Amino acid sequence: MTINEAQDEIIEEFAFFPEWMEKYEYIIQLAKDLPLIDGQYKTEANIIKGCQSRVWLHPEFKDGKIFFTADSDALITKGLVAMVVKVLSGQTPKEIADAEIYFIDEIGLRTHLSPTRSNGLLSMLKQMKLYAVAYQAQSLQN
Amino acid sequence: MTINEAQDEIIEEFAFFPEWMEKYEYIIQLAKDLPLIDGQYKTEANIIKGCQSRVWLHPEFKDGKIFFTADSDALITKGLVAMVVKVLSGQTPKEIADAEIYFIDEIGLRTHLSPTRSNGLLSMLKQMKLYAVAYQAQSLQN
Amino acid sequence: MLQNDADIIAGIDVEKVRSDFPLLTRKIYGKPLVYFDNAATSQKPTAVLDALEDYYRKYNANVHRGVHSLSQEATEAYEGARRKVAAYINAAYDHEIIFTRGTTESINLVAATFARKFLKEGDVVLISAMEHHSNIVPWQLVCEEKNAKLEVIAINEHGELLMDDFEKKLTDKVKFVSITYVSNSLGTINPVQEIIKRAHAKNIPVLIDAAQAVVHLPIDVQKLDADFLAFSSHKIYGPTGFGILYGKEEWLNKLPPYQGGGEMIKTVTFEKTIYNDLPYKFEAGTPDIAGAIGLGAAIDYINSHGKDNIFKAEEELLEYAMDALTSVKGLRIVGPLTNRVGSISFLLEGFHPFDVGEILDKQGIAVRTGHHCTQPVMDFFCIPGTVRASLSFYNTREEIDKLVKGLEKARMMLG
Amino acid sequence: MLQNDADIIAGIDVEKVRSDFPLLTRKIYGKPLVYFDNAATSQKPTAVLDALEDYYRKYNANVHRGVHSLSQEATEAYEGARRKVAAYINAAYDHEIIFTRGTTESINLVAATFARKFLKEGDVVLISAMEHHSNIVPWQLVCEEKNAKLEVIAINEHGELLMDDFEKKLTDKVKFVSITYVSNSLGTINPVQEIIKRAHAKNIPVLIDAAQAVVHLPIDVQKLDADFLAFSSHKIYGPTGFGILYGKEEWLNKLPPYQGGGEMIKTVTFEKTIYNDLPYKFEAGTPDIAGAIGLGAAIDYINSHGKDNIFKAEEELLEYAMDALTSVKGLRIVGPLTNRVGSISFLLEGFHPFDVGEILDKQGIAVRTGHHCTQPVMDFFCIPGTVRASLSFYNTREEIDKLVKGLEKARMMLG
Ligand SMILES: Cc1ncc(COP(=O)(O)O)c(C=O)c1O
Ligand SMILES: Cc1ncc(COP(=O)(O)O)c(C=O)c1O
Repeated sequence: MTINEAQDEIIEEFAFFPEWMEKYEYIIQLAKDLPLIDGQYKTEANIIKGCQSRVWLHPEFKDGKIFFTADSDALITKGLVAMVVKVLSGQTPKEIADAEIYFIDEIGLRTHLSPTRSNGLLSMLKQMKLYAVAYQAQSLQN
Repeated sequence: MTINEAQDEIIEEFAFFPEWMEKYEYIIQLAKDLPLIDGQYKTEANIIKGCQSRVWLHPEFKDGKIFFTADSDALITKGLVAMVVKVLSGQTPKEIADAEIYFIDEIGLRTHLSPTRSNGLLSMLKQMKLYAVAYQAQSLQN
Repeated sequence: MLQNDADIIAGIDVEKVRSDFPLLTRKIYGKPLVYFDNAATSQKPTAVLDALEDYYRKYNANVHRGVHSLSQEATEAYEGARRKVAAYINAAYDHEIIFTRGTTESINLVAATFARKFLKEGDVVLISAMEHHSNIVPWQLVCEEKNAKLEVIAINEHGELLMDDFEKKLTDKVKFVSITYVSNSLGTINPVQEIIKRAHAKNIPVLIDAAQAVVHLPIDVQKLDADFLAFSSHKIYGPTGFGILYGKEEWLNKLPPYQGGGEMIKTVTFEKTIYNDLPYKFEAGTPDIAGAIGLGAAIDYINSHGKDNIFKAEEELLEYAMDALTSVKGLRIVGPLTNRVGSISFLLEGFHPFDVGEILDKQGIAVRTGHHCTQPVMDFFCIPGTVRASLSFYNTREEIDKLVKGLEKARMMLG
Repeated sequence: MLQNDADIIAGIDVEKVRSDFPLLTRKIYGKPLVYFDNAATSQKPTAVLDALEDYYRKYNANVHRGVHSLSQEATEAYEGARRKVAAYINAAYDHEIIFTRGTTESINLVAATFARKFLKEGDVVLISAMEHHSNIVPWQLVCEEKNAKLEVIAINEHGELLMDDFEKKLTDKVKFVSITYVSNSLGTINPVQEIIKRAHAKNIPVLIDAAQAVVHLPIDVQKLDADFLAFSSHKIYGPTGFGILYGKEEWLNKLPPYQGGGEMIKTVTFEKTIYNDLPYKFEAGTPDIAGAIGLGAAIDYINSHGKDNIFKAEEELLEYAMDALTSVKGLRIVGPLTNRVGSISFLLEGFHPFDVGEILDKQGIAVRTGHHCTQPVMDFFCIPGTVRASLSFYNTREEIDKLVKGLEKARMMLG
């Protein structure tokens, strides 16, 4: 599944929930279901500080692809983190670097992507892209 | 003539001029008619700097009364200066110190008395009162 | 439901008051807005908006030194605002009121000019552990520059100032005390009169950060004997971008000028510049004329209700809110239970404030979440932040009830 | 009279434009106001007043960090204004636009922070003899503090910068050049592009005071290659109390923060404070949200006419005014005859500017008299001040004719 296919799938899923409550309940469910990150990786180095919530992000590079695990101290952020990980994890560095994340906007949580909100999610996305660019440069060298 | 009688006389005179032009022409005429200050007293020490115009003021204390001569580089200010001198000159220090100058307001030139206009006239009035207070203190000592 | 009875408190008819504030009719996600972010910024009554319109439509002109009528009118209104502010906080002179951009700039002005002239290596500036960043960072900046030290009066677990600690830290090295009257994150009212008295006993000047206090408590700078006092227009029903620094004449005369430019000078030559008298010495550049006039209108508006009536109504609403909130399951108040005003910070035990805030927002309830620009307070309590509901006299008991219901929904959804 | 023809210039229909500015319908002493004090402050179009109203009535909230919807809306509008300003002066990045209180504060910010980090004893700051006090006094203050020297590029009797003198004074000791684009008292347009080029050849940064320029000339900071550029909202149809500092990213990153407080920090502890990224590093405290939105609306308004059309119309009006005024008996222009914009300073030979201004005011004509915050210019010309008529694109030829008549009446009355 490409990044955009994954995003479209989420958007479709959310279309089933006309009520904001249902959307949020779904996101919160995602957050609760997913033990996102291995305890050993919830380190200071892997922390991404937002103004409101914190996110932990750990990348692994395997077979030309990046696999992310992540977590957040805020539940709604964690749910969104879960979805972003679902969308980006297991893709190639180039695909991640070039990806445009639009599903959060589309499902009506655009404030989570607004730079002025300055919460952890946006910083996490930036960080994921930085990793992607770094791995890309690395693969090119090899 | 008391200070207030002199002021009222000016106000009455101005009542004859319903048009602003006539009022100003009268003031300007006053300014031109009166060689207000002896050249030797137009010194740096006697200068009162407003933001817009400068005023020279020279006091003389004689027989328990203060006699002022003055001048200004702006003609309208000079006309007003002439009237103020007419009103206050030759009065006792106490009368000058206690005087309330209302005629300028009444004849419709109140902006000349507004502290925010910060022109020379207001500073001159302040200076006249300072002289009066000084002479008053001096007379009390004697 | 005794809604009618409940909503006329201390002669304040809340429904009538609400109709003065156009924004309060807003809907958010289709629900009537419940605005509980008043500590961040207050809403503006029509009277203030009309004053702004009136200025721009009828007598907008640059102030001072203008020969033309428009400029005179603008100047009179502008200086009239200064007189209104002076009267509102009972300053001894109008020229003790300096117009600034806000509390933050007021504090920076004092910190920078005081430090330039009076702060030496090894000196101490004393603040408290519950200060807003705006009353921390300016002092950090000047202490760093002057190799002085910033000392901090501790607070207890109720978010109250430890007066013992104050006494202990008020050494001879202290050259300045800067303290908030009311904490924006905790709601604590500090004993500033006592603090000033003790500092003055050692000849130490005191700045009071009244950003939160001025809108909820009567302020009399002469009775307080404050040397400086700062607040922001936007938190007291006035326009954004405007604020006040009150300073005792004596102190303002002692301090060197802050910014240079038009207005703050008497004469300029390249060799020597003579600074203007108070208050202009500290007001460089074209001022925020509309801002001043707007704040003046806000003060008129407060006076039209009587500030004591407003404060009394707020007190009763706060009591109602504290009762209602403490009955919410798992809700923990962060801050004192009594002797407080304005903001109520809390946590829903087990839930992140950000999550709670977001779910409240979806129900049309505007609260603030996070550190509220008082990170050290959050660090002290070892929490990532709080949910803060801050009240104004235009809020109703019904709105408090909605908040309680909203919190219960949040608990249900997140739990 | 070809009134109709005359009043549609460069696609600008003056009568229609005037109806956008409510204040222009004012009467003064029963006569229609003729507003020629635009260099002091411009009038505001309804579009700007509506934007302010709209903000306060519909989405007034404190910006940034707010979890609730209102705060999001306010933040988006506020940051949208930054983008509009960046586009208007063609900044490379939005974060190169710092919101300040006005030109004066913008210059003070640069002077204070540059001096703190880079100015040493014996260094030279270079300004010109035609600077506004706001571009003199901030540099005097920092030069005094750092024992640096303020040097002044001379002007000639037409009020033009002497480029030879600039070249001569641009020594290796010069660490900063701060220069006005357009003189507010003389109307002179300075060759700032050339000045920047020569200063950059010696690696010296340049600040452009664009307070007067931005409303009459197209500005492209990248083409100019300016390191800093400052202007005020109130002079470009926007609200009072707001202004802009443009700075090259590289320079803004190099400078230390100016004021401390909310917004400009990332994290605060009493031990260590981490400053925020650009532009917030320089924006301490709650900003003037309405001010930003108002300036944004002013820029939209300009763009709706096309700035080139506005500037073209102003050029033609200026030409008309210069022709008309130079034909007035005994009138002496103070400043250049060509390569000028905005302000026309003059003297009626033999009469004090204050007298002339007062008699014009009585005829409903608002001009400014005095030194226009450029005392050194007046000292250079050995005059107590000038009468200054400053034009905007909403002024008409008919108004110029009234000014000429008004001056003739003044001469008659005073003569
Ligand atoms: C050239 C110039 N520089 C600076 C300023 C100061 O601008 P402000 O008073 O808006 O800060 C002005 C305005 O009077 C000006 O004309
Ligand atoms: C106690 C306190 N001090 C200072 C400030 C800063 O005020 P402003 O951001 O208006 O400058 C605030 C507002 O957030 C505050 O609550």
